[in-house]
Amino acid sequence: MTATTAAQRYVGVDIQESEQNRAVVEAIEETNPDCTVQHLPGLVRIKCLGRIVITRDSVEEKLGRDWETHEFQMAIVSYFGHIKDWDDDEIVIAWDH
Amino acid sequence: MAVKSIGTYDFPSKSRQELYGDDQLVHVWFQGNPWFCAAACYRAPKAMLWSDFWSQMVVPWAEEDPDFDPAGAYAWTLHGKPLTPKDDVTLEDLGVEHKDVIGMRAVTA
Amino acid sequence: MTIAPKAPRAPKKLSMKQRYQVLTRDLDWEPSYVDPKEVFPHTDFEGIIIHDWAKWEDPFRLTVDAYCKYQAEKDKRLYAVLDGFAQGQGHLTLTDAAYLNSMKLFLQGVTPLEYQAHRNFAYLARHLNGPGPRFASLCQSIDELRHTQTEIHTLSNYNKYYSGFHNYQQMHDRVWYLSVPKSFFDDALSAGPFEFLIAIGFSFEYLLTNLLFVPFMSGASFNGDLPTMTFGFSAQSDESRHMTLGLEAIKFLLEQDEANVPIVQAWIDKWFWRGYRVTALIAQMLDYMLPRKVMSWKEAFELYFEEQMLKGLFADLAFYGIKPPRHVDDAIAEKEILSHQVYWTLYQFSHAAAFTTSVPTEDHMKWLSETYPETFDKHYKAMWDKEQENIANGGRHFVRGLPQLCQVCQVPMLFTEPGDPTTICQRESEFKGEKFQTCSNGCQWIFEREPEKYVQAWLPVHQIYQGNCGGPTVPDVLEWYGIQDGDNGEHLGSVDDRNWQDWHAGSAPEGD
Amino acid sequence: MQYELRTQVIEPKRKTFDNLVARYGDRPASRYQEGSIDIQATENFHFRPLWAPDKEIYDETFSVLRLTDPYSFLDPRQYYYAPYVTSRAAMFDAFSATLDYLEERGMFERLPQAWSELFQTVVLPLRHYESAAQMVSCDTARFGMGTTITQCAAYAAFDRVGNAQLISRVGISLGGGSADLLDVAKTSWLQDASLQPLRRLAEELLVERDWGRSLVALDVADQLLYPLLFTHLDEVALNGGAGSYSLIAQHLSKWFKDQRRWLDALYRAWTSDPELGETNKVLLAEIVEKALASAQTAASAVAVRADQLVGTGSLTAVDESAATIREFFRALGAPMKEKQS
Repeated sequence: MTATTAAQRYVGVDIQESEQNRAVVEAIEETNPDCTVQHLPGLVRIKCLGRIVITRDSVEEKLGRDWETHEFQMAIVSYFGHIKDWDDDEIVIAWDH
Repeated sequence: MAVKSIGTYDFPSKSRQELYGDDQLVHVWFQGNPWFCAAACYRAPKAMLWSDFWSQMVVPWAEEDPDFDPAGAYAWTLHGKPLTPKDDVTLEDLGVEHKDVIGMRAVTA
Repeated sequence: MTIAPKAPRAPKKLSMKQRYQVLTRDLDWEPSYVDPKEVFPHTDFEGIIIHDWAKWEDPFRLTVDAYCKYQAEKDKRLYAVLDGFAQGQGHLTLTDAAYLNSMKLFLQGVTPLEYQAHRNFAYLARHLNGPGPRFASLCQSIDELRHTQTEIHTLSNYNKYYSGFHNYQQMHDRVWYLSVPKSFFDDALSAGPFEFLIAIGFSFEYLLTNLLFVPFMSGASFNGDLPTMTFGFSAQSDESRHMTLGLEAIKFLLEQDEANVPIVQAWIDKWFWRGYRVTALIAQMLDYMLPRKVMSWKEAFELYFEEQMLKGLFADLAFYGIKPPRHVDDAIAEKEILSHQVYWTLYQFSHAAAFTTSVPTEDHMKWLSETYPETFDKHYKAMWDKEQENIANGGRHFVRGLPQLCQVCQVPMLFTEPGDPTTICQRESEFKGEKFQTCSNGCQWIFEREPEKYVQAWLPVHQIYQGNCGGPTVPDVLEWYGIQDGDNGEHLGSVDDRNWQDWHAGSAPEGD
Repeated sequence: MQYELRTQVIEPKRKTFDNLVARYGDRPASRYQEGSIDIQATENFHFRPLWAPDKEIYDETFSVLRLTDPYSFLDPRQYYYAPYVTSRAAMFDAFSATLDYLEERGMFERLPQAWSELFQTVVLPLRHYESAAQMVSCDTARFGMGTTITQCAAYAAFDRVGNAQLISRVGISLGGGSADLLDVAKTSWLQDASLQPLRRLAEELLVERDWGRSLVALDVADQLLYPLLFTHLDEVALNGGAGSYSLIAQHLSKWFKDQRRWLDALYRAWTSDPELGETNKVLLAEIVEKALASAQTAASAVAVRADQLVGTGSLTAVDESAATIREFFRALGAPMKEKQS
């Protein structure tokens, strides 16, 4: 296996395509400007080199209401990478090594 | 290596020969013929004559292939070696054991 | 959305992490009235060494109240979709009745696995020493029950109109092709708690989950099956928690003691191959059973396995000295042939199955040729051409006999030698004087590692010949399976096909 | 996509799954039935468990308490997952509303000292008891026979963590937002004389390998503790100016009522089994008597402490509950002893 660092490998998250989740997708795009967004049947795949961060502030801004990070569970279909952190303010998906 | 378990872990095979009485399981693998996705498995008496095994078991299975020729020439293998079946010899005497795989291949001229 | 929570009270609030710690992790104490070892009697025998259960990290930090709130909301949405679809005769807007073959396979083959997972995550929720992993396991246990039930409730509506769904539990316990998934999970349930964690928590729920489920759900979405898509995506949102548990589990074991590394590696090797063999059913479903294709098996495998897992995950695990699964190269080498071989097998044995099959249409074959340029025309098209001729002459390829099965994966011995798609792979091992055949290097390696286990396999073909499956003839066995007329055989002209034609007669499609 | 209006009425070909037709006749089945009956695998298990080679993966001999047909037991609440979580979401909503109210009005600070101490030294340590109860319930969820029983146990297991968390949240509120009181409560659980018989009981449940025995023994302990703490003391609290204790207690006593429904139904199923009923009655009498002995010791120690702190009648309440339990099982035909020895 060729040695790569965590920053050189993609992580990603699949989000169910729906009216309610659009704001979440937009927020992720804005927080992670280098990500690529792909639309598949029924879902949106966002991937990014190294890490993806979902912040409470950015989602709340797009939604125009309060949003707690637990609510992300209503949107997520799958992911690849490692959920390194899931706290009040942000969710981080990244590889460790 | 052996399994790791709490207590003795030793069970008889659920397919062992004694469960079939005087019979045994025999596989026929029609090599080079993709029509049949896998080898066939039969339950056959150890004392069954090859001719009966052929006409009562192998042919009814193989003739479902429209290109099968029951009168054709076939090369046989058992235990990785060529096998020369004889009509009046029993499976047991041909050396066929429980769960053996008999290879069968059409010989093209 | 009515479940927006209140803003946090400003003063004195514990963070999510602290709150989780207090509400979940702090509940344990060291027993003194009984021997602590007797409280957890199953965590020693596998050889795994844990120095400190407190090192377990659980990023989800979900508490019971939040869990119930979000899960209730998810189910409210899901059941609303199910009710609406049923009331509006939504099944008529599927692409075709044949689409439901994939869902029949799902209910018969996958739903009972969700249930098995439910029961055994309850076992972990009892038998792991750490409160963190116990709570995560308990959440997963009831999630898996949710999946079992939402799948049954989703497909219950199709059961009212279509064949093949009506007796799925009994079929799972009895029918030959369903012994593949059943024996896979029985293998995991009969293992110790750590092996189960790696087998299902990691290998199944992380390594292979996207490959297994995402194509299914996208397929449903593409073929007008809104309820399945909805339950699927809804279940997947739980799955992301399960993936985290699986990944956390492996990292935890690897970090606890170096001696765990070879044990974990062997489990990864075993369970990758075990799981991969079960995905053979998904491969044919993607390439053959879906009337409208989403993606090919090859694409799915490359994306969800090679790209995400080999290039992503295993590069990460290399840090611990973990290598990609043994025999992974054999799996990669099969990606352009697997689905064709498996569907060809199901096609010729579908008279003894609770789904129907058909020769691919001309358009479908064109798609297969284009999607599999290296293999389809070369190896498989000729067989379908021959079968079409056979049908024209009044035949239909149903094998008159029973197939040889692999002792480990229990799939008919249909797989071919690595690098040679024309020669069936036959491996043989001997244990206590008895011969045991396996379909591949992977299955042979698994057998030889634990022969004491695999000699117990309840192989359907062998059981039929022992007289344990209703009787000696095919009709006897089918009756014992609970298969009714219309469940099995050729799709064209089948009960479902005829009903479908009747229901759509006179309603000319208006655009597509 | 087709948009034409379909006027055709399509008659269903089937009303439900075959197993339900065989059990209940050819009529539509409920979601509870479809999601619960006959779901557990019953035959042709492939491998014996490495940790119990003498057992099958699902095996009725995991307990001495058995049913001829496991599905003769049905959950009277008809919980499958969706109604279960929906009901619990509502319970937690109600609890959060109570807690918010108590916090907003500073009710915990106004609590009489004795009641505050009761919370700290008696109620808060029970989060550990609930944690043990979760594990006992998980044993049934895995090793029990038949989905209708194991499903109830799985939800009960989740409820017990829920109860532990609910109690913990009371502790955090009582501690003004910090977890300090929970640490104190843990020390009480480990050291206070009044709690040691209960801790011993909890630990002994964790080494009982027969899920039926541990489930019944846990329930016997619950049947002494819950009425004592959340019904009897609730009354005392209302009379003693400790309204906030009552407001908290109602949630736990409501839960316990819900929990009783499936357990009482299970006792009825065990004792009315056409073939095993008589055996089960004898077994239940033996298990309940033994469980009562240690549960009464444990609950009485708690009761004595409660009486020291806030009032009277707790010991009597425990004795009354014990008598009620005996009466309940006697009514089911279990040969209970006439009087406690």
